[in-house]
Amino acid sequence: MDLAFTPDELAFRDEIRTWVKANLPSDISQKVHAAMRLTREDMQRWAKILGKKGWLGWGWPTQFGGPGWTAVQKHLFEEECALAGAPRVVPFGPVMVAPVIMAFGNAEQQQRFLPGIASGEVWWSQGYSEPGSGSDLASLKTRAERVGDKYIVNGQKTWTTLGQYGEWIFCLVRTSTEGKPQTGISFLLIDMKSPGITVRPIKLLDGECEVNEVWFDNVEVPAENLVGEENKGWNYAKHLLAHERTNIADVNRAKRELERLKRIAKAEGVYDDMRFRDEIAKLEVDIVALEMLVLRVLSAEKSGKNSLDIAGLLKIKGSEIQQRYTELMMQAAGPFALPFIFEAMDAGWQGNFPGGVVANAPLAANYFNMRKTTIYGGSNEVQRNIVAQTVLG
Amino acid sequence: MDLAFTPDELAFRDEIRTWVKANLPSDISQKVHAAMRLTREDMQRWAKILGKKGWLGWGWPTQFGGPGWTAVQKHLFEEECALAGAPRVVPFGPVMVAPVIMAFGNAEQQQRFLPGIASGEVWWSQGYSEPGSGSDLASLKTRAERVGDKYIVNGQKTWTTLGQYGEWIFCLVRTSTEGKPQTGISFLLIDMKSPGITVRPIKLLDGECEVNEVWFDNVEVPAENLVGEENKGWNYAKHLLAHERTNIADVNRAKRELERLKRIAKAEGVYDDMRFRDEIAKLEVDIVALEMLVLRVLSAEKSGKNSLDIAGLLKIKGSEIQQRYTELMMQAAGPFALPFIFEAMDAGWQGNFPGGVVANAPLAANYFNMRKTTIYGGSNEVQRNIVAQTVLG
Amino acid sequence: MDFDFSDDQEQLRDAVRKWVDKGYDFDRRRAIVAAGGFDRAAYGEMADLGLTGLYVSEEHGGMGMGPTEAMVTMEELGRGIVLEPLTQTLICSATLQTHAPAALQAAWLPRMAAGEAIVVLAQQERGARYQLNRCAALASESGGAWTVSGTKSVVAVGDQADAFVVPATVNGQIALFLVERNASGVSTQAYGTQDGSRAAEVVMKQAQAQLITLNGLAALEEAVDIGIACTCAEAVGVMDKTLAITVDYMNTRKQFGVNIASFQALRHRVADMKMQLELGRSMSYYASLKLHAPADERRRALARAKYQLGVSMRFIGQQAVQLHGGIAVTDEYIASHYFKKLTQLDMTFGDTLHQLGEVSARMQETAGVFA
Amino acid sequence: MDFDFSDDQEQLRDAVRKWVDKGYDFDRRRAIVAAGGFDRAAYGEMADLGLTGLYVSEEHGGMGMGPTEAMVTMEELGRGIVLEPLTQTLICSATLQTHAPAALQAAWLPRMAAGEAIVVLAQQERGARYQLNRCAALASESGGAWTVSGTKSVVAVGDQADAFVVPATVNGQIALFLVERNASGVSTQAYGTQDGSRAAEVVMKQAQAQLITLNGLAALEEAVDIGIACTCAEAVGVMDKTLAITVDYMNTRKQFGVNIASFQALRHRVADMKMQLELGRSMSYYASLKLHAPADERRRALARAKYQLGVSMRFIGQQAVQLHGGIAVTDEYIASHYFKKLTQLDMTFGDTLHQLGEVSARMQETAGVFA
Repeated sequence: MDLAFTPDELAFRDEIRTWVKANLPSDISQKVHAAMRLTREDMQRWAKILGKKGWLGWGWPTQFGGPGWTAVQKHLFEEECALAGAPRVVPFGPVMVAPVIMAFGNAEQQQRFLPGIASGEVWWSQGYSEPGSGSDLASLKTRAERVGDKYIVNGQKTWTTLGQYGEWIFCLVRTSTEGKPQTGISFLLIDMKSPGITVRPIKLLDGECEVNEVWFDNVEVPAENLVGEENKGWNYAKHLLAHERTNIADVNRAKRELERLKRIAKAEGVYDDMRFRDEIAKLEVDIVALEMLVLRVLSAEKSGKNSLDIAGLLKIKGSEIQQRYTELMMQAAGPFALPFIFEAMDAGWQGNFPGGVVANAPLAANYFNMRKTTIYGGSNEVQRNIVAQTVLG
Repeated sequence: MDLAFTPDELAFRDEIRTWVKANLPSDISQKVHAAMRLTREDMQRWAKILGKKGWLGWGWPTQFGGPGWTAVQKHLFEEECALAGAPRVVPFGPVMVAPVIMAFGNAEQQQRFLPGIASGEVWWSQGYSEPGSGSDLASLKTRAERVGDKYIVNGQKTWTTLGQYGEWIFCLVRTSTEGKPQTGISFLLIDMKSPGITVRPIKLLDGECEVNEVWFDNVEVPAENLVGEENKGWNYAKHLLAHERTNIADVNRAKRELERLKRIAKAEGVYDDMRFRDEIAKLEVDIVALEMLVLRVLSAEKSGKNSLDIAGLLKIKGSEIQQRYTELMMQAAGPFALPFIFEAMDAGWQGNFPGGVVANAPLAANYFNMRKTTIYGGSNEVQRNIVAQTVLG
Repeated sequence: MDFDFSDDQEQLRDAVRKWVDKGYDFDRRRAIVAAGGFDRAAYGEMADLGLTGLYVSEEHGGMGMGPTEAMVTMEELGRGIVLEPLTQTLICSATLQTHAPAALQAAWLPRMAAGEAIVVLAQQERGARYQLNRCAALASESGGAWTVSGTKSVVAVGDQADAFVVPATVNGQIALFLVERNASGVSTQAYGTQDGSRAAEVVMKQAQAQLITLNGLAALEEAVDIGIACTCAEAVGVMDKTLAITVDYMNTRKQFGVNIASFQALRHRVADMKMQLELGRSMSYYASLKLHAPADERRRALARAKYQLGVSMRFIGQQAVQLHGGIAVTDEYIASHYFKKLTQLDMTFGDTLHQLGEVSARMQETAGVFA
Repeated sequence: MDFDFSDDQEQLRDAVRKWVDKGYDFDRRRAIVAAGGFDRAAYGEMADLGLTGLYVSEEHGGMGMGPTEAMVTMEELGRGIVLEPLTQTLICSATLQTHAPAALQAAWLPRMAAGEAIVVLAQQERGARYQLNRCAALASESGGAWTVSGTKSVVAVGDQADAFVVPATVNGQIALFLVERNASGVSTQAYGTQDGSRAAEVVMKQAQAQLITLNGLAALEEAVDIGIACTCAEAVGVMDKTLAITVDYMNTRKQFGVNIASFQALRHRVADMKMQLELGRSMSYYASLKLHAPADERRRALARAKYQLGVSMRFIGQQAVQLHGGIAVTDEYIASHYFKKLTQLDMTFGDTLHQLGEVSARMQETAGVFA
């Protein structure tokens, strides 16, 4: 038992830290540290910098051009990026579809799609959720009918994160209505420029358009874009979920944001108010406990012993922590978090921010935005079902 | 809308207050205020004092010798008794079985049983729960078989509060196994001196024997002791539950105990510790809110308008408050609540109490004891089912 | 002890509810938000109902009603998450009527009652957070005429109001003044707030002012307590509707082949929401019924009430979103607007932690509704 | 970064678990509680396993092990809610070994390791609550010999121990002493505690004492941090078993014709218990692994850990009782004893609110496991 990282791991971390410091554009990290609005260009600029270094697919094995890092190394990389104020990598390409293509795609698909993902050139979106299929994803209805060497896709996806920027989208589609709902689902890669696709951004309660509805109206998709076998898509999607283990907790971002919370509390004069400070202290313990939980999972992965089946716990606690720090930031500013000025979240806005400092501008919006975290990615209610199943049978 | 009681109500309260002050034995009230152990004699002494005044059946209508008070008057009576440190009246006779006998018993039963209840002479117990029938009371199995002019009772009851003192017991027994479980249940009055009855006290986690198991082995019960009709007992029991409306919240006791909590916190030096004091403050708001809820129910009963179907809320909140004040009392003493000396809870114990003041002796025991409140009388989970049903259908 | 509403009060409730349902639907509200968060015409309709004169004596053209009627009204406005700040009107009309010289009353109250003049409280300062006894704005007198200098933040409809009730310090003591928006030296900067309503920064540079009272801190505390009672009642309306919307959704939305209302874990959450609603409603009654109590007792009661409502609003708002799922975080769907309203109301007139501090500081040996 | 246990550690765990399962079953424990809450024979069996010498160097006849082995051991003892206070032995052996003069070490450590001598920490005073820097006991020196006067409360097995590690004040500074129970001027009053174990008041009147260290506060904080780490580990064992008992019961107990484990609201409660268990286990690791960190860092970490364990213990203990229903409030059934143990552990070495204060006071700009 040892809490410290090994000398090799520490050396690796230093290498990452040095590189990130040298390569992360400061205009971007400043926005991240201040929770200001990021543009598509911001996100893609950082993705391409990582891609050029070969680190955009930081979880990839070497055979596909990835760095072949261990679980601990991946964690350290994510931590260094988060603490330095790098934007979160949009995960749909490198983290979500790529592992499926690697595991279940054919060689042609791998050669065709992986390079564009690894370089950050191609923006991928995810087409899972539908209006009627939230927690009950298997009930999805978007149809893909095989006609000759094509699929004809009809239906609607929703909650497609940043889908307005998407160039390709990977979708779960129904190719059969026989048997259990899970058995008739296939995994399809679709060019978003195909005729018949309509994308409509959804404005959310924080005023941003982070997600979209995507309609498919007789969209023709070449059959070669089917990953793996027809009707086996549900298994591939589950495989993909297994790749979201520790990152789902987002503990590195939480550590960064806790520091920001403390700065805000100081600026607003409540850091030394015992009542408010106690709330920060509780959150601090939560974050340390979550980090220990993450490290335990990493250790188990490293040794292959004492494997821990607690992804559900990471999701629940991680999301609750995200909600809590945004809530406390807002409460720290109190009445001076009430002004809600869309433009003030653009870095460099020169307006005269009312009632406080411009740093307060994102506080309420961030709080509102984070309500999603206990809903998406398998709602926390679904996660509790899963955890209970592991404990109670 | 008016928060104040009417002049008549206030005059009534003063009358009660004066009488209680003059008639409640101080040795008893001192025990209650200090949460020391009450003997059977203590409880019965106070019951008989009330009985002599005609107030032991304080909820009874005049036709059965009760005072015929309004809902508000009953509440004020209960409040004055609680604040003065009167023991809680053991409810099984005057509050639980008597209303059933009044509503569904025949004239002979009323004449035979009510006087002994009203005077406090006869100690009644309740025989509802069984080892296999807790929240699912309708699954009870204790059989009563009609043979000639008798019932032969076989089975087991449990959690019979203070059953070791009981002289009579009212039981729900199964007289039929046909139809839904609820339809085959009858309401039977049983002399606890009958041959074949065995009572075994159950020691609880606080070291006290507050409840009992009661076995029935071919116990003969005259058929005239059946209340109402055979197989209709479930309805009568439900009627009885409807008589437990506001009292279930126990808000008057909570007010008294909040004062005691403040005294303990002062004695232990934590009343001015902001962290601990805040916990008291939160509890204080809880108690005021609960009292307002109770008053709203009373007002609705008084006017017959805006009726409120919130007995479940009163049970949930009331029980949580009881648990909370006992927990805070224990935490106030902290390490000095660890000693656990059975005899020290007898008033007047002359031992040298370790680590603190004798007033600390009941703190842990009270905390342990109060864990029952969210379990009994319809567990809080069952109450939430009921509340949800009223809201969601 | 009687919590029934009189027939007059029920009629008032019906009238306000009818206006909200028919006259202030979600589409109109959305349009008002888009147009800046305040609509003088809607305010005028509230005046037509008599609401702006609710607290104004009949002598001054008002209805001469009391806290119960204000509570009934605010609940109904809450149910429709109405943007126009009647709370401010109630605060300022009560304050002027209780504390201002007769001439000032005569000049303003009739116009306020008629909805012609809007007067709002401008008390918040950057350095004071929720503390009423901190006031950097200064007032000075010269030849019987007062001027006020200072900056007040997040003032409701600050660029639309006709005048402000402003605390400012005189010789180390807080006094209350009336400052007209058009007075020279007054400038405003307006913006939208979280819940879609409108506020402004108000900067006063030697602005002409009229003295309301030199005993300003007591009057200000009273004013804010009136505001708290209104906010509690409004919160009850918002929560009541939020729960109703959630219940409707749960009885419609299907997952795994059944209505989500059938899942026990969610049902228990709804039971807990109902608990918070009824505790909140109880404490809203308590708040309004204690408004006329002696200052100490009133302060203690109002802090308790706002604390409870803060707890209730947070739980109901957050859980309503969670029980809905994704739909509730869209701007399109009404639930998100109720959630945002609850969030903002918690931070109005002192949030939960602030009120906990007030309750804690004001604890006595006894406790209970009548203590 | 590695949280696997070595083979030796796993063997230690197996050995302790086997003893607890076979040698310390519920019947034996019940008999020990009835006989006063401490059994020297059982303590001897722990010594035979080497546990009493776990922290004692091999030179002094011990096993020379560290915090991880102590953690493993305490978890297993917690699983069996063992009454005999190994935590005290670990605290005092570590304290003597780190801070006492060589002669004192040589006199006591071999006997402690062998289980022949029991030494416990006697630090708690009526006026100090959980504060370690308040100490009314006084020590004085005369001709090279020390005496201590004062009263220490709730001292584990205080009437059975052979000696006490006692903080006492010298010239306004806290120093640590060893006081033998048989020394003249020492008297004890024993009693049972909530969880069925044994404690005593220890009164010292000019009792002969041997100086351990004049730098007593730092040593005492270190000692209590060792105690906190042991308590955290013990709590993990108690919680782990509590959850297991609850799960077994839920999969057996039928209501409404089905196992209560099938009710979603209860299932989610179990998921929350699992969460608290794993957070607690994580922080117990953290506590033990930070025991050798510099004092500031150690204090911060141990306070965080005990805070988390306090939250976890309260939730798991209370919910275990609730999920069982009535059976769990009976003395007969084992769950009530686990619940009481958790209650007592929370109030040992500083309860949740106390630890929150410590965490709050020690916050820095950064946070995280390594900060």
